[in-house]
Amino acid sequence: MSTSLLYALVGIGLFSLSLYGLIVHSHLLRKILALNIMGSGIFLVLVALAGRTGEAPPDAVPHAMVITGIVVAVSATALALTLMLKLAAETGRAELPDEGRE
Amino acid sequence: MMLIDYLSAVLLIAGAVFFLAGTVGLLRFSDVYMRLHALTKADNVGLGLMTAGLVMQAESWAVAGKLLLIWLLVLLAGAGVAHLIASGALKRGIRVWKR
Amino acid sequence: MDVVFTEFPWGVMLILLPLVGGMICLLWPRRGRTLGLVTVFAVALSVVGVAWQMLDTGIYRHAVGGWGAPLGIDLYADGLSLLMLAASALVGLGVSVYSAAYFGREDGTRFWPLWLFLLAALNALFLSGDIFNVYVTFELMGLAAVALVALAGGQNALGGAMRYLLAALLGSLAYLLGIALLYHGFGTVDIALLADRVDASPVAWAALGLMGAGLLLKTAVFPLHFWLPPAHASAPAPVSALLSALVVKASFYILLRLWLEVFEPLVGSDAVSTLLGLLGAMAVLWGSVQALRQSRLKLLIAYSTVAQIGYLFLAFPLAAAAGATAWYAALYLALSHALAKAAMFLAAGNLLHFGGHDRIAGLDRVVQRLPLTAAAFALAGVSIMGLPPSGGFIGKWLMLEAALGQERWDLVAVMIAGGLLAAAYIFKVLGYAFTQADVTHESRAVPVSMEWAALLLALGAVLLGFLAVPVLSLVGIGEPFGVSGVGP
Amino acid sequence: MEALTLLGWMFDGLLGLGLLWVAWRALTSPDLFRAIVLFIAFGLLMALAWVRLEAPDVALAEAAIGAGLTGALLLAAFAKLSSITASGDEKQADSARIYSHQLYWIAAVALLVAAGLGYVILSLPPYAAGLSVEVAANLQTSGVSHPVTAVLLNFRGYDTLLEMVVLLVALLGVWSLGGPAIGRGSAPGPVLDMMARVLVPLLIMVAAYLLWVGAHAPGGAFQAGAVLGAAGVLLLLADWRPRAGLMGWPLRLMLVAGPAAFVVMAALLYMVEGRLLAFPPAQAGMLILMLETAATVSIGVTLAALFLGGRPQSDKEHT
Repeated sequence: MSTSLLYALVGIGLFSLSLYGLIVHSHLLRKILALNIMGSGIFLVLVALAGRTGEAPPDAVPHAMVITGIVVAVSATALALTLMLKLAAETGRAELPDEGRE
Repeated sequence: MMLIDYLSAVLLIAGAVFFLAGTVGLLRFSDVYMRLHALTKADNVGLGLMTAGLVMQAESWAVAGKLLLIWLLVLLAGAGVAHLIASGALKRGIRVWKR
Repeated sequence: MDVVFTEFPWGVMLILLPLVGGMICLLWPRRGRTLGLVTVFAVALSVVGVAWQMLDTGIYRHAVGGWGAPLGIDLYADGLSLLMLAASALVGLGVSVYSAAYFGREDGTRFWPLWLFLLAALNALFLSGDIFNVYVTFELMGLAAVALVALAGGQNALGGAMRYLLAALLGSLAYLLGIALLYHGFGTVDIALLADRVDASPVAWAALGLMGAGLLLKTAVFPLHFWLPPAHASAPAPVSALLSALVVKASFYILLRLWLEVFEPLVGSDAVSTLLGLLGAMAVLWGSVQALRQSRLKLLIAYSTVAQIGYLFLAFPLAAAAGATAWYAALYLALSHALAKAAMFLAAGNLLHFGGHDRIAGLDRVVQRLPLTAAAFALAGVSIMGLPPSGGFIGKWLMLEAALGQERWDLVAVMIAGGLLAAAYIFKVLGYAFTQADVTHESRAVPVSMEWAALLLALGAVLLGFLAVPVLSLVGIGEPFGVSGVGP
Repeated sequence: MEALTLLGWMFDGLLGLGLLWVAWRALTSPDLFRAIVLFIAFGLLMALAWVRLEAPDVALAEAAIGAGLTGALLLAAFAKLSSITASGDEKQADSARIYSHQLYWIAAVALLVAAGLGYVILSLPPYAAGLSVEVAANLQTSGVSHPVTAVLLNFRGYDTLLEMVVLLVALLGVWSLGGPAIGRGSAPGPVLDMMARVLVPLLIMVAAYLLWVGAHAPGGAFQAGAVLGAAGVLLLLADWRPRAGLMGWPLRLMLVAGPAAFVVMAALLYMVEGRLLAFPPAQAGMLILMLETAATVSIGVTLAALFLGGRPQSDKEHT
């Protein structure tokens, strides 16, 4: 087994762990954490498998994609956190309200 | 291996010992102030020794300068942050541990 | 003049114009309304320009940066993309005219730049020929849409926006992992190249599973629709219209694109298409029943969207034998639903503005008091129910034809049941609209442009019933469904 | 990548396990504050993994954005949240809704996903060049000699254009929510003040260096922008606030500079070359550096503004 495969498998592990965490927790900050870890897992898969180039330097395209992805992730995180705070200020809880049926 | 290589190996190992000591302190000490003490003192010295060890292997003066700069920045950040944590803990009313 | 029109780069304008408009709106908030309207008109003109060029040249392709796939990103449009672009331009025009009166100065400064960036994301998505580029447009679209939902403020809208954001992000991440697998399995993210290279290997199956699941979540297909009703019902009316009409269609479009091209070697097996058809059928029934049970108008319309999305998925099991006809049916339904549902949400916005609430039982003789709005709702309803002569009718007729041709009586039954349930929930609303309510409320005048915007969109949905031949010949450009000639 | 030596094996294995373990603790730690701190530690371990995977650009971006700024955002949000909600609230809520048999089902699904995807990863061929050959072949005409920068700014520059807009839209969303900006705390104290005074000029210098070096070595607009953003965060923490007059159109102009430069460049190059963002090889290096400079300023200011939160008030808002 090569370094590439090892880290790619770790990435898959992170994806699955955070999928579990995302569903199980109801606190919004935890859901946001889980989504961030999930993103990191995917980035790890992308970059790790880019190393399957033998002796040559790794493929740069996935590296660039991951940098794009990291910026997108921080944007989404900032919006999600602000939304969470606003929601908590309205309802007093940092959780999703029960199904919006009145 | 030349003498300089032995010297840098000794410095690196000595640095690692300080890191180990700092880590043990972080885990074993009983309140936040003592842990900070262990961490900052040991890490600063540890990193200093490691930097010294690495500077001897540096291929150019520019690299050596960058390494020294890293050490200085860590010193500054470490000292500043440790101060902030300690004063934050004091403000929150975390008591100093007494036997 | 003629040369200018045929040579002008309309395609890239579709992306650049709304981006520029959005940024100027941000720098010059006081002029947001004017800038927004001008930009959306210019985008609509550009869609006409692109259509004109494509009638001449067929497929539109533009290698950004001059590199070409696989190294660069290609913009790509065929009849399928053109239809989606046209839908977003038409709905965008109606919603913009409406919003010019709906949003006051303060809310307008927040609405216009976000809406223009959303429009840019939609156009970029429909023009993209690269799955990673699509991921970026998804994020742009999702963040803009969530921010727009939250404009309404208050507990419901914020909760709806939060739920929507989490669902959208999870969907995007599943899609992104699919991209990672496809890229490392086949060495490209260009849709056309992937279509050549993908084979029925484990990587392709896993990518199909991940991307399919992510896109189904984004499209709010039963049982992954949980996020849609709270978000669509609690957003400001023009935003609800945009979300239901366009944003959910965007992920459907990508799913269709991948299905037809990238995953073509895998979808020969029936299991996946049967599953999608089953989910579609459940969505039609569940969404319609839920719509019927609602007491709030906007929630009713939102659940109706869940049901109408279900129809689009009935095309998957039918397409194996019926080929293009099933896809034409789905697209016709998507287009007429976009217009009709936008009209409905705008009409609901008028009623909300008028009476200060959207309780269905509290609709007080709106037929006499807001005749244009009531007419808009009723006409949009005609298309949603699938009655002739309307776009919805053409779409459902084509779909029924495909189902009857294959003797898929189960799907026929679902379609008929869905139509009847739709009639029930729409007449429920209209019934209350004719009668006097127990409690009367104070009312506020509704600006004329808001009434006309809703009515014109609804008229457009009905008018589609007469335009089947030209519309379908436009969709046929570039043979997106791999079958030569127009279906009906 | 080289076959694993024993030492490499041990290091990678430990780091992999460490990543999984820290992620698991961050996801499940009953103390929310601890979960956030663990997440930041996770980000730093990720940066180490990127270095091992020969992805120094990603490592820089991860350390600055993934761990640094995201961590700062999370901690700031946590602090605001604690002042809004009662602190004991959280634990009850978490256990209230999920029953244990549901937990097993969810865990089973997650395990199944992991097993399936793991199998797929192992089924991939051990050697695949991806697009590295194409990238290398066209590097000459891209205007820069660092492959990652070439992909980000030239080959896939259109993605980067849209990504700049994503960042801007996130800030617009944060502003339109109209939450409170981070208030000015008590006096920052001499130590923080001194740190800010020393570090901020240094950070600006580092950002300029990263921007410049990106053309031929790891670095570039995003890393530079992130460092600039960190300088902004440090200033905000040290209780510095820009004059109100700067918070109106000057701020908005800086936010828009990056995406606007991209769009204008795309349109101009369309007129000259007939393609969006088609850099003529002779001028590509200079044009890319111009784009990156504008992008760096915008990224830095946007990230700092995201940290500040709510829309800053200016004297006379043009609304």
